[in-house]
Amino acid sequence: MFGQQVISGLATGSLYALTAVAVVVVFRNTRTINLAQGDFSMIGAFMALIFIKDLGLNYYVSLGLAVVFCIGLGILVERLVMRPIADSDWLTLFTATLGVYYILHGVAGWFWGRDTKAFPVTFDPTPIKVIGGLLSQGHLINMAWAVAIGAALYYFFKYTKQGIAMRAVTDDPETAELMGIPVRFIVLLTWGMAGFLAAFVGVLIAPIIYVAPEMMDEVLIKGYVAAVFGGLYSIPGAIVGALLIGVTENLAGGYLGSEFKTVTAFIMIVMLLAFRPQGLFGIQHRREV
Amino acid sequence: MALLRLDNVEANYGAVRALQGISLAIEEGSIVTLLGANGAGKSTTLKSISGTVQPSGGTIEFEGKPLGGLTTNQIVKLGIAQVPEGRKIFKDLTVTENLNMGAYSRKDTPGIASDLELVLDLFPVLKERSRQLGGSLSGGEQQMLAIGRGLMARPRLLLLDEPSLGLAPIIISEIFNTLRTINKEHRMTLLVVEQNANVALKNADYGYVLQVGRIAVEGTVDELGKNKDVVNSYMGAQE
Amino acid sequence: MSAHLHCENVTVSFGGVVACNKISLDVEEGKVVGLIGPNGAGKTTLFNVLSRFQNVDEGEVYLRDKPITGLKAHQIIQLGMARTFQNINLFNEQTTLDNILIGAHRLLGNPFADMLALPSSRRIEAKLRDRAVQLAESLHLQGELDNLVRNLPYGMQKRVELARALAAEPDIILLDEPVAGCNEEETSELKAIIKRVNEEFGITILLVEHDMSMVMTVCDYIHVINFGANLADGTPSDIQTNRDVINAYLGEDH
Amino acid sequence: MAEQNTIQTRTDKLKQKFGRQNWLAAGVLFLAALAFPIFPGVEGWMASQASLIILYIIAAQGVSVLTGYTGLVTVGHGGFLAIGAYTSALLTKYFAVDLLVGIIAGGLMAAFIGFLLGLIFLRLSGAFMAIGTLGFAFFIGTVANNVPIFQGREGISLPPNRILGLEIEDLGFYYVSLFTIGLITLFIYGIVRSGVGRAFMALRDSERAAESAGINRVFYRTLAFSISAFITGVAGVLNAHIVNYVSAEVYADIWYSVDFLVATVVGGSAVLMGPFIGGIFVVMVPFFFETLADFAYILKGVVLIAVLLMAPAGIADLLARPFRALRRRQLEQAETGSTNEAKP
Repeated sequence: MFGQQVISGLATGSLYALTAVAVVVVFRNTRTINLAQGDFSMIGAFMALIFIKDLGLNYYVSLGLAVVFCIGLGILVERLVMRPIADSDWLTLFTATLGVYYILHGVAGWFWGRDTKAFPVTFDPTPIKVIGGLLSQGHLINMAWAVAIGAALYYFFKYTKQGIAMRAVTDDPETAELMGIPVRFIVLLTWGMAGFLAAFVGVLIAPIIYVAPEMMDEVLIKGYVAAVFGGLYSIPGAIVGALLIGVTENLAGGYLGSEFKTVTAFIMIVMLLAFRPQGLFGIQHRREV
Repeated sequence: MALLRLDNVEANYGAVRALQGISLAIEEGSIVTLLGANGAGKSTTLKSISGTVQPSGGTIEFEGKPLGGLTTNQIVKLGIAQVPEGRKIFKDLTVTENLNMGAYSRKDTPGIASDLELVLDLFPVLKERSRQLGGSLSGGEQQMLAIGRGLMARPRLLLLDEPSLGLAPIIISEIFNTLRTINKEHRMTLLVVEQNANVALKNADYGYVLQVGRIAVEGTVDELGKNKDVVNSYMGAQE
Repeated sequence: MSAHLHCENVTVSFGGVVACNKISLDVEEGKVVGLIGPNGAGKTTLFNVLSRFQNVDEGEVYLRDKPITGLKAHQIIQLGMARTFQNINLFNEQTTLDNILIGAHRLLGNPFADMLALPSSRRIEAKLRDRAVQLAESLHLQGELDNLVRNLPYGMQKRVELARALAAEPDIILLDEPVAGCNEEETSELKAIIKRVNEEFGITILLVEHDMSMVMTVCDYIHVINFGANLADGTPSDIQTNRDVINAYLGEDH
Repeated sequence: MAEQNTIQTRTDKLKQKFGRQNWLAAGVLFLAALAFPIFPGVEGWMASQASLIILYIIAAQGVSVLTGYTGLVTVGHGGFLAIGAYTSALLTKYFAVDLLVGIIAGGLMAAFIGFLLGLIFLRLSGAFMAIGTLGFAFFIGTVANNVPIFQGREGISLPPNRILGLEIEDLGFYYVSLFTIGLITLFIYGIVRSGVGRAFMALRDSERAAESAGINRVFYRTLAFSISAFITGVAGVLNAHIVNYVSAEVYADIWYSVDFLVATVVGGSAVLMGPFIGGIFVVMVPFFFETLADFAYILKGVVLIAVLLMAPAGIADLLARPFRALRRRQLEQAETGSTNEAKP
């Protein structure tokens, strides 16, 4: 029982992690808490659903197209909404993403309706035994995807020129500019990456929950909570935070009752912010927020 | 023809009138130093050259081409790199990554690789620490890294903003020795902004002394070394 | 008589780097005292210690013989010590008048009475406003009282900051680079004002400044620090000819 | 010193000249609001809708004290709305208290929790404060859902409203709301113009300079939190009694918190009129597009972004601009007219 709770907690946590990473990446390069991050995922899930059900495309092709679509969406939001107000105060940036949230929510409801839709499950529903627990194949596949994306991100940030430049911009945008790094382009790239991660989260989580305009609201909140574990700055911190939330809420749900499942994350965040506002990993926030 | 020429450059820094008409010329292959007490406008002069501050008047020409209206990364591409004041190392990047970011605007991968070797030879201590994070280096090592990072752009002109700041005398002379090597062996033109007048005058060819946004004195380093006005511009003596 | 402000062996280090190393200095009552030193000498850190934004590792600061390193930043003004900031730190979205009034915060009385606009606090408020306006007039700011400070020219913002510090009716003021970034005209204006503040208001002044000609003409006494430690102290003419000081400014081997 | 009252700033002169006009305009508006229910064609449900708008405005006023004047962004004021609502609901249900008692008790309870939250989040600002307050709102929602006394989604039904012993319906409730918002607006007006308001804004603009001026950060931050929570708590009481029902279904919804923030930002967060315009906007958009809920969402988003791009200080500020320019011109004319102001 315990092992199983932990593993399925890790499985959910790994999807929170992808959202949290996107939140961190956008925040540390643009000071923006992106409230629309969840809706990028929601749009991605809807797009994939259309590709699969209406156009009859293969699952992986649909996933790929949804990813491309969401990258475009992220870039569009940066160019049209965020760039004109890039120098504004924190509240302005934050509420602007709220505006994007409203628009995406409304557009989704307008085109696809408010009722929840099932996402075609393409995996064998028989659970598999893993380290003393039973786990659905969907969960396992999601975990595998999350690990693969995590590895790809690691490679990107560690070994590619643009990835290192993105970290340099995080570190010190003014000096990055002095070194000839085009900071605006890097910011655009950051939003593209947010879209990229969002699409995966949306498509992967869709078979587990459902597809609807508000499908991502709760996941997003947990993504923020996880991001705060890394002080909104550290990617490893956010990933650890996300897995911790996934496991803790699953254990709380399993042992204390399902009503405790959702509140766990918020108790954790309030405690964390009250006692360690710089995040669990002792990283100072680099920039005034 | 001078490599870089500033003609009557004025600049406001926020609400501050930092430069009130600076004119100077830097010959190719020379080491020129810009001296002055704190707040004299030295850093603003460099910022105007690198395009992070837009001058409100005057012209800046590099190889005869005006720089007005260019963005910082365009100016870097033209061949002007900067070693910023206070080093400004990327603290969360390793030494090698820091150096590679200096070469961001370059596309010639083999050239970058050989320049990386060159810089690591120039500063052997960086080779030892190539995998450490920039933030873990000592002050002197960070200054070497900052210079190395500037060199990685393979610039025609390297701007250095107070390379001696906060460093022990022995480290300062080590750094300036290397700068002279770079200048001689690689024919790189250097503009060194300094508060530490003695070390700068010992190592440069020509110097300008700034005083509250204006050039107070200029001349060869020998002339400046004998000029009492230089000391006075620092110590605030009247007449 | 003991000094108005007295630092004794103040030591501050940041993760192994010692910013202030046993710095001791005295500021005599009624004098204008300068604190100078090359970049990175530890002046700003010391100023932050004095205004309680920075804790000390060792040492003590006495304001009229009262130790203050255990106090919080907002308590310092109660002891009559005000300060200004290096790059101007005004309340940008508010008018000149409101900025000056915020300076007078400690004279406000009970905040709850003030919030509910009780008669007693209305009287105080009226008095503070009149004083703020007079203060503005004496610093030649009377025409700008209703303008947002962010729209004022630089030299004027500097004077607003000084007015804000004076509004608290201090008997000592710390000035952090009062003429940094000012042109000649603004500088000479501020010099005159600082002298007046010292002479007319009888306020002791400790100032950090890079503009040496300003320091030399305004100060009665100067402390020089370098690499976080005391280097020299004396009258302006002593300091101008002091070999150690010249070396510190121009580099080691002169 | 005999001339103490002769020192006048331009603002004073403006106040003297136009202050009466301002009060007059406010008075006329208030009278119009008083008379609103007797206009022909106005029905009971309209009064109820008007009360709803009023309580939204009050809630947004609470947010503006914290976010607008003190600079602490809150996405958690739905939590204070819930605290006010449940406090009054439980008192009404178990002790049959008067609505007036409910309003005061609900406000005070919210203020107390707000004080505690202010202490807990003493070191937070910006994004961290926003996420922390968001967590708080969720926490309150979960408590409402799960602690038995609050009766979860089933909710608590309340008896008809009584104030000062009188039973009131839609119309009476409208007047209660109107007087409440009148008092709260005066309260905020007083704070903003006092040294306390100046201290809030000083902390917003520069914490360091504020502390150096002797402003006790801990005291004023928690005070701002308490006042802000009090005001939104009062809105919560009204929200409970307008439908005589509270339920976790309603108060576990984070979108209250977000709506209040939107109302403050769209209207103008540090302007007295801001929450009025923002509150009306937030309530009316979904009201007009009831059958087109998705369109309402899109409209809300587009307006929000448009305001941020074009009028970052909010709609109230945008509307006030021409008036300010006009008054300035008039005053300048008046000044040049009487030449006794000539400078020496």
